[in-house]
Amino acid sequence: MSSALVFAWSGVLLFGLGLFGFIAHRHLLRRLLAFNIMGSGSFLVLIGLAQDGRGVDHVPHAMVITGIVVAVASTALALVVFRRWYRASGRTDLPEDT
Amino acid sequence: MIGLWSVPLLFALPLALGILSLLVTPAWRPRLIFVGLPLLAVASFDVLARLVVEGPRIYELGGWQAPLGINLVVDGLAVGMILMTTLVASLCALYARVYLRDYPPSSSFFWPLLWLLWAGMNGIWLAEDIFNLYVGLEVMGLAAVGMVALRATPQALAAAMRYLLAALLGSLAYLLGVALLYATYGTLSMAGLHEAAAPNVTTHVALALIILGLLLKTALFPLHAWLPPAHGGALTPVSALLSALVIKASFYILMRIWLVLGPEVTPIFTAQVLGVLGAGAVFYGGWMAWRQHHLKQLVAYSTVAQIGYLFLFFPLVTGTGPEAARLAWDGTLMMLVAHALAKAALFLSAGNLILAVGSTQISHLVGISRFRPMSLFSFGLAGVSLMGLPPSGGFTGKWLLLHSAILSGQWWWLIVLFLGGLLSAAYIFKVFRMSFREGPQIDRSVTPPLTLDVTALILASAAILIGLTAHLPLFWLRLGSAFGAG
Amino acid sequence: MTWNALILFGVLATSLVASAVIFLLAESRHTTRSVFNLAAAVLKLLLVGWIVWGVYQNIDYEFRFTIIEGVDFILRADALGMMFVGLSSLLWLFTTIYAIGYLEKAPNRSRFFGFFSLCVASTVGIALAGNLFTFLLFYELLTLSTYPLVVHRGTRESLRAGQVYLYYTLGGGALLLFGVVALHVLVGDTEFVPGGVLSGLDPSLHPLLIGIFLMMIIGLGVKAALFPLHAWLPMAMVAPAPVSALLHAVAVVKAGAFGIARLVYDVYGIEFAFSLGLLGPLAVAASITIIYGSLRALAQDDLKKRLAFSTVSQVSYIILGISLFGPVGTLGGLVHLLHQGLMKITLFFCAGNYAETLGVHKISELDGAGQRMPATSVAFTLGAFGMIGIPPMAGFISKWYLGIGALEAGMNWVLGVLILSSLLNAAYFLPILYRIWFRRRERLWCEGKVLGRFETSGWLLLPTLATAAFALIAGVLAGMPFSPLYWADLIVSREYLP
Amino acid sequence: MSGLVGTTALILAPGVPLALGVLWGFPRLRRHIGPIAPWAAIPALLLALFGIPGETVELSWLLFGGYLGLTDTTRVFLFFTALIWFAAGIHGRGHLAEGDHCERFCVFWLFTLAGNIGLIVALDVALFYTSFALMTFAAYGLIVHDQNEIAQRAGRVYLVLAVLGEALILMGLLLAARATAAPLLPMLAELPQAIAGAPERDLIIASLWLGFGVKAGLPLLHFSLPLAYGAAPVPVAAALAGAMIKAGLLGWLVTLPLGFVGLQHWGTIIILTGLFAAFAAALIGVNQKQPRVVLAYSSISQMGLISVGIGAWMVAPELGPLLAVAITVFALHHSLAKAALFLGTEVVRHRTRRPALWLWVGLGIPALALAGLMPSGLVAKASLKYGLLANAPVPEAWSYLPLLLGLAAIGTTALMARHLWLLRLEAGRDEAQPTAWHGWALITAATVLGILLLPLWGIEVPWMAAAGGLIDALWPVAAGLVLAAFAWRWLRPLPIPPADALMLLTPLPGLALRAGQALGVTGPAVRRGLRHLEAKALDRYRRADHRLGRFTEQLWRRDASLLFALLLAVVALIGIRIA
Amino acid sequence: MSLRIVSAALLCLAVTGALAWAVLDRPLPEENLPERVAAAMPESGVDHPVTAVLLNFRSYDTLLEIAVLLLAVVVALALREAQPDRPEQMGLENPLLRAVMAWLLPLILIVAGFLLWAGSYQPGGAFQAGSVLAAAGVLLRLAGVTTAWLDNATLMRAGLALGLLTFLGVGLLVMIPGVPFLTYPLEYAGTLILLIELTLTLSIGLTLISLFRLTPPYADDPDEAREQQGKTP
Repeated sequence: MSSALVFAWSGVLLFGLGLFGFIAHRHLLRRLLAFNIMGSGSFLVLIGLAQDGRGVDHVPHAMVITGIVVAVASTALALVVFRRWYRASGRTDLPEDT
Repeated sequence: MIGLWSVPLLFALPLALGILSLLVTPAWRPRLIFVGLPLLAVASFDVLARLVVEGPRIYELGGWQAPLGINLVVDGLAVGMILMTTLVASLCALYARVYLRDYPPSSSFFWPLLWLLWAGMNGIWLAEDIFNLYVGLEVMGLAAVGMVALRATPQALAAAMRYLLAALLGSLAYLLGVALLYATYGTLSMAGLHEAAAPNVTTHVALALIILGLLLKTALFPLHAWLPPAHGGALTPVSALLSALVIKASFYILMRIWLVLGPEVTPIFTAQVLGVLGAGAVFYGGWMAWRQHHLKQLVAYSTVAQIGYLFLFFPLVTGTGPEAARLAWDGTLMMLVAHALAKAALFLSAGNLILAVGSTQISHLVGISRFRPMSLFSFGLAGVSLMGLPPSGGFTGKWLLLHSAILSGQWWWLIVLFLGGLLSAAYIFKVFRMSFREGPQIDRSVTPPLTLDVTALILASAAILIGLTAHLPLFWLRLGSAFGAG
Repeated sequence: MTWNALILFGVLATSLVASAVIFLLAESRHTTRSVFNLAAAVLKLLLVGWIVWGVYQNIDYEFRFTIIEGVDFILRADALGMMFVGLSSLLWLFTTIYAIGYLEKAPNRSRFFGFFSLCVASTVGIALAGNLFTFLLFYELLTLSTYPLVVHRGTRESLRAGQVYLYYTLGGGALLLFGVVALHVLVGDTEFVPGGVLSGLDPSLHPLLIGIFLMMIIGLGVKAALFPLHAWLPMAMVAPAPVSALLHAVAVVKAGAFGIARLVYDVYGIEFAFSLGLLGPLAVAASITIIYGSLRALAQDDLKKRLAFSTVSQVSYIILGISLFGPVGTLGGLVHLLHQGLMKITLFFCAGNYAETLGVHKISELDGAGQRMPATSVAFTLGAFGMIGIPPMAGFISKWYLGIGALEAGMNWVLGVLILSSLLNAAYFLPILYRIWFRRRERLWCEGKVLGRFETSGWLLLPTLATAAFALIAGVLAGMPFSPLYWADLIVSREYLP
Repeated sequence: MSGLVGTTALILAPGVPLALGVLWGFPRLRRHIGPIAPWAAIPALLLALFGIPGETVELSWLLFGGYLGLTDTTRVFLFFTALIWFAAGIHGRGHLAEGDHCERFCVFWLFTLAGNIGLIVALDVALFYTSFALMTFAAYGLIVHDQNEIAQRAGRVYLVLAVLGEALILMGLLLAARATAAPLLPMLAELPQAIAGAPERDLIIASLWLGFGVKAGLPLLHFSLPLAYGAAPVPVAAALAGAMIKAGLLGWLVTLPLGFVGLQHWGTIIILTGLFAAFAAALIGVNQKQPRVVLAYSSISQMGLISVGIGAWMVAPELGPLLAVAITVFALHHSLAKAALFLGTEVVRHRTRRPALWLWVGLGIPALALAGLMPSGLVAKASLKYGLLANAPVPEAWSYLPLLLGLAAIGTTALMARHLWLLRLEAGRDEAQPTAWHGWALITAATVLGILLLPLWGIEVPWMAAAGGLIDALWPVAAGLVLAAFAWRWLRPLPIPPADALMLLTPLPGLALRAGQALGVTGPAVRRGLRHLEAKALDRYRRADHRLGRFTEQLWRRDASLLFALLLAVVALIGIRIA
Repeated sequence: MSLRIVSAALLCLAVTGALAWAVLDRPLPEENLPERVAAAMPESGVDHPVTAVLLNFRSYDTLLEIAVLLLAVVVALALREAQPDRPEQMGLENPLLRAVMAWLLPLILIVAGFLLWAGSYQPGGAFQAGSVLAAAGVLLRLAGVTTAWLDNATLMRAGLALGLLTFLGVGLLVMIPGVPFLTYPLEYAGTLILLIELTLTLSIGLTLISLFRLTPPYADDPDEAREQQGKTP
């Protein structure tokens, strides 16, 4: 069992946990956090599996950076919408979800 | 490939226009379309002309070849989608220019969002790189979410939030799938994947992730829940754009990846599951559409139903003979294009009707046929295509799918097509029945500006015409695909 | 694209263009609309006359373009199609005249005439369709264009009727679509060829072909109001009289019957259909419909409803004729396609005249109408006699040929059906005539408006008398060249001796 | 008369009344047509008198192609038909030119006449049937002309039976035509041969016999006769009884396969039916209270006798030529006499200044002729008997026929006596209508002339037989008169309604209507039932639908991510399993 | 624990298991992309492979990624305009913080500059530098330092757009010799990438700051907002 696998498995675990959080929580902020955990999981998988026996692959690293930027942008957008939603409705979760 | 300016322009131009429209004053934002639309139209048709004359090609961005750099694929399918986007988005833009006049200035942010959405979609149509597709999906998805949220009412915000969550979840699943595929094959290029793909656990799990991610974004039943509030509650041109184009993008990616991975990797069982979900969408969406009391909700659920037809592609193309597969390809694309045109028309004309009666309630449409025949006529023409009645693109698509289903011996899809058509007739005619009922003798309805009616009518007519002249678009769409030879 | 193809397309285009222009005209431009409508109808009639002459001389008229690979849009003028085209364009002219009078001062005329023209365009398209695909295309278009006409009044009742109409026709259309696609899978583009295209198929496919036939007959039978698929027809009579007239005489039910004719003659081929054993059951179905429709008609008091059930019964004569193997039976069925159209449109015109002029809808209120409206009543009488099959009306010619045809086909029992049906027809038509002519009116007519110097508006009276005259002439002068019988004979000679 | 003239006459005979009928459609001409109408039968009469049998006209444009022409038999029929129509027309000038609904009466008159003439001169089946139908249906308008309760009932019964008859005839003709060489353009002359050889021979014979029997008053199909004769205006009744009833006979003569072997059973049936009609009608007739109804039963009875002749022809084809003449003669004699009697009923009712004696003589002659005493009746009956007893191998039972015919003559005598008696009771009640006289006078003169001349014309019958016939004829008349006197003195008529057994059959037409209603009821009943269920279920359904809709929507919305995970797990695990 | 949670947990477990299996079972790729990257490094114009991938080999991704960032701001701007916030009451009047800020700010800017510059040969680059810049902005904001140019909408938007516009412009301009989009000429590659990175850093920083500023203040009372909304449904 290589270290790469550890990273990847941690990533998988994070993804699973994030998914669970995403399902289990109603609070939108928590769901966003869960989403970010899932994102981190994905990135870890990317990074972890990039290291096979032939050396370091930098392409996934670049992909992860792009992914992070996208995730940041998405999270920011989600936060903006969430805050607007909260301001308009006073709710932290979505209607019909409870 | 030298001199293919039009290809990068397809996404660069909308990007530039998006930035530009952010910089100018709100009043100037709509006017940018008079620059943008002709240019984009020229670029689209140039791409088409080159495709027809010179055949499909690969565009190597940055001069780097596939596994290292990012390539763009300029084949029939991509160009077909680009043309569809140009047509529908242009008309929606023209519609929006007039429609948004009555809305507060904040709605002028529609324009940068529109251009970025357009850029994202064109990026997706052209993409040959599965990670690039992820970024493209995000561009398009966030723009779409922004458009849904544009009204900033609580309903709009909730719908946008729900949409955003779904989009994010889908994107992540897709990304993880991409990660696994990359880890397995060391390439992100579709061409590379096509050559290397082999059936193993990693590939299948990756495929599952990709499928599910894209299903969520395509809003296939039962993952469609975000769609009706988002599409039904948005501004009319936004609804039209989202229903007509945006959901098609994720389906398009799924379709491409499915074909890229090839019959050895894509399991028949999964294909059937997708077909069954499609059938469920047709039934459930139709039923729900029929139950709606609000016009745009009805149209939105109709989208849920119509998406189902597209997913018959997978069972019909997987493990079937070449002829059946070709027909399934033709049929699905015909359905896709026809639905794009018809649904845009349906939303726009529904918007006109709502504008006319000042209410979204279907029951308030009583007697409207007398006063607003034109809006209703567009609605009807688009409805014809959705019901799959001839002569229309919807019919031609249905015909091809039926053909394929019979040829491949999967008769059970016939039932879906049969009942689906009847269900759509039920909800379309629900609107008509109301409008034909004799109501007040005095015209109290508002007359929408002519542009609104005309754009809807053009789209609806296009949905009809494409059915009559289907062989040409279908021929183009096959260029460069596995079905091109037939 | 040759001139001949263009002329053929012109026949279709006259009503399509008329429809488009009418839709765009403002509601208030009544005169323009009427002029345009009539001009289009006359022009179409002239074109049809031209083509009829050409077809008579064996000139080929064909217009085609490819829709998708292997599926063409084909318009082609053959004798069978031209018969239907001739009927529809002739009756379109009359119905248009009638409708202009009937809808005077009514709302929604733009919509009405627009869809009206569209309806005729689709009927003509059905007639000219050169393959199953094109047929299907116009068949569905017909459904769509008639719906607004059926619900035209916008009352609850008419909306309900429209809904039922849709249930039936769309369902039928979907079944038909399946059949068409299935045949397409089997033999490719199913062009209409005398003698059919299926007989060469492998015998192992025969059960499948039977299934497809059944499915398509159901699909077509809905429009042709075959029992038990007829329920929409009596309901649809809530539509305005010209619509009922068109629906019953030309457009919808005829489209179904014509489709069955195409299916049997030009797709399956009558001999092949016969060898598959399809014709007997079809004849039985038609016979049941004939008797059932007549029996139901007996019990109706609403004039239009009685006429509607009568249509149910009469249209099946056509189907019966088609299902009789042999030239004479075919002749009887085809000629009835025209005859029934002429007679039934007359009857509906008359019913409309009574309703419009006297405000009478029920048979029990028709007492003495003959004195008040003699011309209309004479027309009604002629139509009714024709329906019963009393010579020398057109209906007799059909019945005679059907009878002989049945005997030649060895189906003697059909004769019994014909006789029984004639008796029943008499039983439901003669009492009406009795009331019209021999009963005295007890009360005053509640006439709302003065409708010109004749017994009713000239717009209403002229088409009524014209169609009645045609129905009479078609019978009396059946032996003349270019009479319906003559033309049907031409079709049969081309159909049976390819 | 030949060539163009003959052709023209053939067309004009039915064409003139038809054309007049069509011209009637123009309101401006209507006034002028009424006075001409009585004369519309003249072309036919001229044709009958001067036409040459064998000449034909082809009208290819008509129906399937029409042929007109005369034969020896139809010439006689045309003669008395035209004559009777003419006389009746003269008699009924009042109806035709003035009075209530005279215009309507006029047009029906013309069309009935045209049909009646047309069917006689038609040579092809289609035209024959067309004319027959025209006559049948136009006559309805004449029968119900008075529009009272009785007339309406008569009309209804007439119409039902007529339609039934038409249908039967159509069936028979269709079947027969099928057996001819050219089924689409069959000639009447080909029919008998074709029928004799047709596989459905018996069915054809039955339908034609019964179909024409409606007109010819076959038992149980005869109901319309007493009703219609009693209810219709007198000239109409005369035309019905004199001319149109013979159309049925002509139908038998031209279509039935007379003279072909192997039809003995049909002959026997027809003979027996005829005899039954002859006696039963007489028995019922003498109990009637209306002169015209009595005459109607007399017609039925007489037609029964003619039926015997037809039946005999079928049993013994060799007798054909003799029987043909006998039947024709009988028809002529009966028609004229009956028409005279009918027209007389109207005349008698009117108070007149003319000597009553002449009137009664005029009335008595046809009555006696019918009873078989006058020369014409003598010849007619004798020729029939002679024909029956000619040297031919006939069945044993035929030896009773003369006796039976004699007995029938008793009945006829009694009927005539009853008729005259009833007339006497009615005489002189109404105002005179001078025109009526002319018609009656005309037909009576013709009858008398016929009575006297017929023996000269019917040369086929040996005088010896006729002389023997006189004796044969005398005893029944005497017996009849005695019987009548006896009855007048001691018997009261039984209460038999004019259309005797009709009430047994009245439910039949209603039955069809009810069947229709029943069918109609099933649909709505089912629908009502369904709607009832629907109404009950609808509410529940709506609520359920609402709940279900909300439930599902909520499920998809709330648990979208859960579903996502579920599907992801499923698809991934499937993928793993497959891999 | 509801059934929902249990099933969610089980499903997530299954998904995790499947993923773990997929990771474990992964075959090694035949394609050796690192080799290709290494081979192409000399032509990339930079020394660090990640930067080379980001801004040269896969620069198109980066272009779109910047578009995503811009999108978030556009939406935030739109929502801000549709649902106006009250004048901001943000920032702590804390002199200590201000004092620290005065020290910290130059340092942060230097760090950002270093990160940007380092990107060409070691880990670092535009995004990292931009994030640091943004942190400075956030700190300033928290410290209550009002900066006029940050509130100038036009200037702000120009700054936001600068990075993407430059990127696009470079991508299109290099096409003039007849090469595909974003094909840098070898001799100018390093410079162009640096130029792009520079503008990107600025734009990314501004973007993140804008996103922070455009969110409605937490203090806004939802009830009041709801009431406002209630009036205009």
